[in-house]
Amino acid sequence: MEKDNLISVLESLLFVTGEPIKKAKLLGILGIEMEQLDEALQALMEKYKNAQSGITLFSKGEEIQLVSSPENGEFVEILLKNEMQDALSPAAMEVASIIAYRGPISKTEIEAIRGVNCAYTLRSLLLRGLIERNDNPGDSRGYVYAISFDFLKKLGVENVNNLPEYDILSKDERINSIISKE
Amino acid sequence: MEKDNLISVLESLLFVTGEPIKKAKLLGILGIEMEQLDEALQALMEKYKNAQSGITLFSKGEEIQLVSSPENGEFVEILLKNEMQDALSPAAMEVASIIAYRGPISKTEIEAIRGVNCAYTLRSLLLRGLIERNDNPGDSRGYVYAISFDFLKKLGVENVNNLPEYDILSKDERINSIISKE
Amino acid sequence: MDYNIKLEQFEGPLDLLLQLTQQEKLDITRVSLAKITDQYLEYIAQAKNITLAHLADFLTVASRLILIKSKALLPMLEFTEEEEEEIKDLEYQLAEYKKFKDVAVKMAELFDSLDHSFSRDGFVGLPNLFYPPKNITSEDLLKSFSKMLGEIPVQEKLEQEMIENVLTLEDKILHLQKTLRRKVETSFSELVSNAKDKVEIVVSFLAMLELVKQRIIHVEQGELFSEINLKHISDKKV
Repeated sequence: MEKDNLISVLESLLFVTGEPIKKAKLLGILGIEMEQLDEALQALMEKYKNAQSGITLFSKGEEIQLVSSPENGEFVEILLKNEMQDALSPAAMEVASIIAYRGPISKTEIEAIRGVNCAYTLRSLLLRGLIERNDNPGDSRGYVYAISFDFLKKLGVENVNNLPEYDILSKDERINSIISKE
Repeated sequence: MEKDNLISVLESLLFVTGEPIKKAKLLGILGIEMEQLDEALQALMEKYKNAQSGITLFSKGEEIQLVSSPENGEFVEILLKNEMQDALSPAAMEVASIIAYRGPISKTEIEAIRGVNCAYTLRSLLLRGLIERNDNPGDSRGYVYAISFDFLKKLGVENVNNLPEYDILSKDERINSIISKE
Repeated sequence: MDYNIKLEQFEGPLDLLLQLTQQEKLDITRVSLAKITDQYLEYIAQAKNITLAHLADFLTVASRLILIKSKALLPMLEFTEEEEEEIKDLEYQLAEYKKFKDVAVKMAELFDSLDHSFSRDGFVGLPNLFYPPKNITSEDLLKSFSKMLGEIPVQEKLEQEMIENVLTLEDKILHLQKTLRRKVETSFSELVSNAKDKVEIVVSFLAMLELVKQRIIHVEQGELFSEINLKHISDKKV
């Protein structure tokens, strides 16, 4: 497939899917390698940087999703007549932030940072779809929490890497220092 | 609104709508005249003529709609087939089973039982015709979900009452206690 | 010194500590932690919203603060390696928590602004057809439903425990006072004979110290680790 063509097909697929889609799934449909896909995604992203674009590409781990540009949120809100959702409490925002910067992260690890139990906050964030819960690969009885696409959309941030001070906050100095000691 | 800006907002609005939308409705949201709208639509159409575009503008009378480019139809077909024939994820299976044994049941109740947001899972089950959505007799703004007749037939069951252990499981106290709390 | 400055509601011991240092316009150092130790202890003694489950977290931090404070008062005091480690832990935790508390404010601004993105529903306009997964049986539904049911009681029990454990230091103080009024004399081991866990023993101990401070009771201990006897100061008339 030619590159222009690939970008076009990719855009069609993302447009039709609507929901987040795994990159691996796209590889199968398109019959290409990850390298080509990443290149095409890069080109698509460039295209959306144009001032006229009302669409943009969000990504989270191995998933991507086409969404409306955050700067047009005000107008889209009028069209969709979304019911105003309650603001998040400061505590819930802290927990969501820890998950955004440090996720996937277990409940124990979140509580170690906050110094307090957060079972209820996690539950309310899960019910609102702002975070996701997955099985913990390191502990079969436990879960790990990660931020959801819906949370990124609310923030209008296309990728966790673009969160304020991501480079500093995403690193746990202690874990890093242990690694560097070895 | 500047022209670039208008094109971008217009694209965002058409992107999220999905369904065909009346031009008059857009005028109201954007606060512009028909002439400006037509000009912006023209510009959008030009933009989609680019070889890289996987989206195109479809208009019929006073209604317009964004659709995926017809030349990519072949790939969209494959995507569709994949999505629709996939096995259900454990999460989707769980939601389907709750709806089977406890339906008709509201989204809020399903979410209370599972502890996580189910909007996406419900949409995908609906799309595949595995469940159906009806007005909630107890809440005029809400819906209740039930297993679809087609799905029951596929399972070889005439009626939910014939699901294995239905009499016991459909009345389980653990679920009642959660639902009554919400 | 007047400690009765009202703080905003705090969430957990680290939040309380951070708010106290900020109120005093202090950086997070050992010197400043030593300075606010008394205020911290005062707060947890008064707080009505600390449940017993949370109290354990508050007390862990309290014990570390007391260590820091005693070193500030008695410079010759040497920390053991373990104590030094605990204090470093606390300092590290505070610094970590502060980062997220600060960034959460910026995140809230993003979250509350109008600049949201929206997605579209998938496969719009698809004909209403039936697309079942292959090979699905009613046994699969049964399995999935039963598994989900099996996971419910665990969650329920946890919530129950949280509710039952709403027991504050103030409750304990009242309980202790009542016991002593009734019996005039008792021992610490008798007081905590019904304690459900370590936390409750620590709370009882704190409550006892508080009552000593308020000169409501009198305590005696013959030697280190021996029985503590408590006596109500009955002739205390106001």
